[in-house]
Amino acid sequence: MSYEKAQSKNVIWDWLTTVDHKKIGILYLAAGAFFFAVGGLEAILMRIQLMFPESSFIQAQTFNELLTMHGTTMVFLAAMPLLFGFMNYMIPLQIGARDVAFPFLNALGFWLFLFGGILLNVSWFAGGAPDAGWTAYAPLSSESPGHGLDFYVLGLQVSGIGTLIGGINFLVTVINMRAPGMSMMRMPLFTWSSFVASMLILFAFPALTIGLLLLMLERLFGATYFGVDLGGNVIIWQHLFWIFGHPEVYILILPAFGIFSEVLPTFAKKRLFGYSAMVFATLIIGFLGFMVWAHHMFTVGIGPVANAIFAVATMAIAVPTGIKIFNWLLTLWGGRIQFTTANLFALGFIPTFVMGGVTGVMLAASAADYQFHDTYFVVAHFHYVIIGGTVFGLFAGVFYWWPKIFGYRLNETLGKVFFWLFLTGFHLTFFVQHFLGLMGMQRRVASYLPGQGLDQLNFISTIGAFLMGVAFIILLVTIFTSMKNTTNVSDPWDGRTLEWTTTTPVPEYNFAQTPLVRELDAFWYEKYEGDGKMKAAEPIGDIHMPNGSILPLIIAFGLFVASFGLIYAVYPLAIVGLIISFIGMFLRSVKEDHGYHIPAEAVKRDKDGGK
Amino acid sequence: MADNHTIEPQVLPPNPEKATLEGRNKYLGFWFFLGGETVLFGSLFGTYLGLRGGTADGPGPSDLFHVDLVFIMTMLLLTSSLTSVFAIINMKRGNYKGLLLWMTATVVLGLAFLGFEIYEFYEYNHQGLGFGVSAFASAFYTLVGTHGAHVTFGVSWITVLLIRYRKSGLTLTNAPKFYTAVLYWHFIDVVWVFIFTVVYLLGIGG
Amino acid sequence: MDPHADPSAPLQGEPSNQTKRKLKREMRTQLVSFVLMIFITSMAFFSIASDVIPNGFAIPFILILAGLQVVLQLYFFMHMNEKGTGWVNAMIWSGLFVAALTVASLMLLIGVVKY
Amino acid sequence: MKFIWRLIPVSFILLITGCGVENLSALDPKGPVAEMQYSLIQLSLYIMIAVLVVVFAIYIFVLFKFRDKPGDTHIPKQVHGNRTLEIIWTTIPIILLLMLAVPNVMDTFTLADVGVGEEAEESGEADAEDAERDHVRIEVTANQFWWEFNYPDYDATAGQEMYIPTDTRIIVELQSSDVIHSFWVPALAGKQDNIPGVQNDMWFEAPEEGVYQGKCTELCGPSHWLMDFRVIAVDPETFDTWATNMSEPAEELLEPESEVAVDGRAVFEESCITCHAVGQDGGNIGPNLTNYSEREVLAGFLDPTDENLEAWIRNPQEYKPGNEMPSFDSLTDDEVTALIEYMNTLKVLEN
Ligand code: HEA
Ligand code: HEA
Ligand SMILES: [Cu+2]
Repeated sequence: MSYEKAQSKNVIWDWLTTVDHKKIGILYLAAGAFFFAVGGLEAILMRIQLMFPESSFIQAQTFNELLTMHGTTMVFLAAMPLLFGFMNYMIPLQIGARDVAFPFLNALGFWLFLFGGILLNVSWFAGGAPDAGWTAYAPLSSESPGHGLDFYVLGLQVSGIGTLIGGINFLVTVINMRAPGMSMMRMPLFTWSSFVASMLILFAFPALTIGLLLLMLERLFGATYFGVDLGGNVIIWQHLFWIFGHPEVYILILPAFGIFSEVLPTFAKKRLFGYSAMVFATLIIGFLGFMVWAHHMFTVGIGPVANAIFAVATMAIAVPTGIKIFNWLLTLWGGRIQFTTANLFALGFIPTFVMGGVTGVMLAASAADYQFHDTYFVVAHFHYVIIGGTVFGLFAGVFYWWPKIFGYRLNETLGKVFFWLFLTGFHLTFFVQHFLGLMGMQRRVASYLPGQGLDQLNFISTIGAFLMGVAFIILLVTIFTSMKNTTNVSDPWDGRTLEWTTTTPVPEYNFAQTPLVRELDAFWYEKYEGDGKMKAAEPIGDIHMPNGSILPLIIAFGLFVASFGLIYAVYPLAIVGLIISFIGMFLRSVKEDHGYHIPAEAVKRDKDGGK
Repeated sequence: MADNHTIEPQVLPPNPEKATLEGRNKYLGFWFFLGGETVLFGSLFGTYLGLRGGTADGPGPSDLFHVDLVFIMTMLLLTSSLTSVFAIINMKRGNYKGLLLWMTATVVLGLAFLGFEIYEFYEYNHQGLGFGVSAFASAFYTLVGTHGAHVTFGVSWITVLLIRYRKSGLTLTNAPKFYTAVLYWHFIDVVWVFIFTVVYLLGIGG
Repeated sequence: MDPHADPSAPLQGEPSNQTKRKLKREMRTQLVSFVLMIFITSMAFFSIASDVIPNGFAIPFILILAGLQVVLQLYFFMHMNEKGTGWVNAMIWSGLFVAALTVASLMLLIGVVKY
Repeated sequence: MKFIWRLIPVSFILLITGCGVENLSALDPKGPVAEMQYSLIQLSLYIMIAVLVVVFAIYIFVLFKFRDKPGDTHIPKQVHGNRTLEIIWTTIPIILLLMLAVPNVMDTFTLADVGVGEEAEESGEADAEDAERDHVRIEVTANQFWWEFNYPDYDATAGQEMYIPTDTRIIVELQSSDVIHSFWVPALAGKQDNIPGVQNDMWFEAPEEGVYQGKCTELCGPSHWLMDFRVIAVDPETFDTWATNMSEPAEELLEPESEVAVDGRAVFEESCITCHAVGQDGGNIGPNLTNYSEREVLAGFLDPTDENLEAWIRNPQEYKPGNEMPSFDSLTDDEVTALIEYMNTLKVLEN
């Protein structure tokens, strides 16, 4: 393809075939937001059912489907993709790169995730969603009737491959594509934490892949791993799931930590306190994250030695996390703190997450966990860390980066209303759940009996959920009513890092000239120690760009089709699907495609402002 | 094809697979992928080891395994690793023919291995070790079968490369492709070493 | 490298003498590794196949042999011994670490025996 | 907003002082195991409150002191870090965690040691009589969605309600006949899982007589939320009577009192006995009914009134979807009345 041809693509076709990390980032954000609304709606339905004892708003079976889909959707289809959206958009900009390492695979990762997500949700219309919890413990999952769990297995498998591809892509991007001068220890923390999260993805997802493979073979092809009668063992699934599952929660939190580490310094106008300690703590959290998974299995009966070891290992994670918390506090110390919406979320995060974190340490006490386990105390813990950490991080990121990504600033007044409503609703919903759990309310119950002292607190919890729902709608309103704020969008917050040095909208090649990085917080350094402009590492020249391709979509679509074939045992369909995928891959590998060049003149023209 | 530039032959760099940014990305990304594959096979090995006692009155390892056969398979795979090493050395020497030749040898050895494996599965199935007969059976077929699937994929991948690039000569695009395919092939061999030891030898011995 | 250089152009010419020497040396190392591998595999095989060696010894022995062989593959056949493979080493060893934890837990911590 | 955060420590104090319904709440422990766990919870809570206080204090101070004031445009000093501080906030948490980790490890081992295990008995550490008096061993089998309690030393089996003697070590051997369940009696002890193919042992004691609520805490299907049970602690003599009577052959034990009840018994033997046992006779697809009329609850959660029983028999799926019991629509009203009459005669403690 030539430059001219690349310029004149039809809009829809352009988005379907895009390999531009910024567009893919936006696709991730859009799909993630959609699934967040779906998962949130499911949560609200559950909360309505739990508003009163013995309520019959939703049937027990449907409730189990809702809770499974809520957890699965939120974790795999909302939180992670939203993070991926920011990672995709921001990592190359933050390290001064023109693109990610594997643009084609990047697109493939997105389409796999999207089709996996759609597949999972099709189950609602195909006779029932999965109903064994997001953890899908065997043998409940392996023997669950209907097709719900088949959708779970294949949906997660397809989207999981997408995630794995994304993870590898980020790893290589960070290692190989950094601008001159951007050493590892000058990388912004968001990039660092995304890098560590990608490592976790690389080593955690394969365990899930195998877990899902086993479950699929058992459910669809007559294998037996979990069937006790034939020598199986059901605990194997739990190990495989949690060897993936615990790192997964750090995959969710680390990039959010990264966002806070961008937002807090920016709005305190102070360099991040203890940068190298922060990097180190992130690495330690990532490492320890692999050695604690059995804290989800304290009641399984693996023995006291094992329980004790995993308990102590789990507690150890509080140390590096504490280091981060105190570093953030000290970043604020002596700063000039501006209470923008983005910063409000970052500030709201600190106390909220610490509360969730310390209940985590309580859970880590194995002997006490015998009481906590599988009660609402656990539900409270993980919503405190996930919402107080990941979701607040995402919202902070939304308000912080929105101008750069979408070219307009979100209304601050509405934003603040949204923040306060969400924060209040959040604490209302989940604070009381600590007590519910200890007072005898198990999790994953479709309802509860009256007379157990659980009624009031459940009612309060539901009211809180409504507040969060209203808050979310206000966010949507904010997004759609702020579009006129198109001024001051290149560097609205007096930013510190490279993404703010680009023009907005960001040109497809990101940087006309690759920047030369001279310090941590490169842009801030040039502003206050230099002349306010980045030095260039190269003269303006032709810029090489990859060609768009429809093949990623086709490959993902093939797997989508094949999944239906497997679920309904229509093997010809499965084969057709696989053939579609393989043809896609085949074409990709035999057709050499070296992209095209944007001529230097065009780059210059862009740079001087006029088109 | 590149826009309006004539094709001029280029000078052979010492490591053609890493001479371009694309090549370096591919190289590193592929290694990371192998890191993930390590965990993938680790999970399968774990599952197998956890379940290998679960024969449920069906045939067990010592009833079935013919180590002699498996020994031959191991030798085939080891040798194919060596041929792929030769292929890469030839590539770095700029001897494209040699590369193709040794890669072809690799494919042939891989196919022979697969043939044995199919025969083996067929035989075990015949002796009453159906896929779903016992947890041991399922875990065994899943572990060894996943490896077999990797071999199949490796063979097809290399074959496609051989056909696609039969005439092109060594280029900066196909050097990384051949190189990563060879990495993949070595990795398959590494996994097999463990299968040979843990599944077969320990199956008989332990 | 010239940004417009065509990556599909055939590479021509001879490698430098230095490279040639290096390749020659490598060839030798690889052959030695291969012989070692064959030897190791055969040892493992015979220590099990011939019932001479008691299992208590043979089992750890063949596991060590397998480990040895993997190191040979990784460091010689796959060149993890070369310079500039820091990340590669980090990733593979991390993978092995996680895999080892996985295997250990699936063998030991599945409720059958309580530790 | 500030007031919410002030509320938080206040509510934590509420938590320590205990709340919740008697004999259900983990915050109101009624036996040594639950007490041990409760003190661990309290200990961890104090530590956590200490952490929260420190973090919140710094946080609130910082927010007030360093907020952006109108007109202020100064650029703060760009501080890199501070070695001493780093060391402090690495060390103090480690100490705090050790304070929690050590008791936790000890408790974990104490709880895992059922004490009078089979090995102890076999090795003669506990002589037979001692073992008899000191502990009661109960096999707990969880089923979708009911509980079976089997007393091997008494040859007795009970459904849904587990009688135990006070002041005696109870050793439960947890098993499952289908999917994973989990055995939890918050006021007496934390939970352990009932796992198919695996056995978990756990011990606890109940010093006081009373009825303790138990729950299944592992998602096990649509009626998971209704898979409640009761632990009924009675004095050791009563327990002995109960257990002995439970195991006695049905004939001697339960002579129906009225003629209707005799008819009812016929209906029972026609329709119910393949699944439900009375005394030693009958299946174990459903709960044992030997002491039905002394039950606290019907089907684990309903009031055991005649109306509820009838409604249950006629349509159990409506109450507990997914359970194994078929509907007995076909029974006539008379038959059902007789059946209920008969079931109301089923008791073991008053005989
Ligand atoms: C973003 C996600 C996230 C994060 C970050 C965490 C963080 C932690 N989690 Fe959580 N967790 C989940 C998500 C998360 N968790 C989920 C989803 C589940 C349930 C899954 C399911 O069953 O469905 C779960 C369940 C769960 C359990 C199992 C409970 C059970 O089922 O019985 C345990 C037990 O140990 C645990 C512990 C911890 C610990 C110790 C941390 C630590 O990382 C927290 C560390 C942070 C702090 C401690 C605060 C800051 C530190 C200081 C201020 C220093 C000083 C502190 C001390 C000295 C204490 N978590
Ligand atoms: C990222 C993870 C994440 C997030 C963000 C949330 C968010 C929420 N969750 Fe959670 N949750 C989990 C992960 C998450 N959850 C997991 C893993 C489980 C365990 C599942 C299992 O046990 O298997 C769980 C379980 C769980 C339970 C326990 C269920 C049970 O055990 O029975 C409850 C109950 O209150 C709950 C509630 C909520 C609520 C009220 C929110 C709120 O924050 C949601 C807020 C939502 C919104 C604000 C959006 C509202 C949408 C609208 C208003 C519609 C508007 C739409 C359009 C205009 C198109 N969740
Ligand atoms: Cu965890």
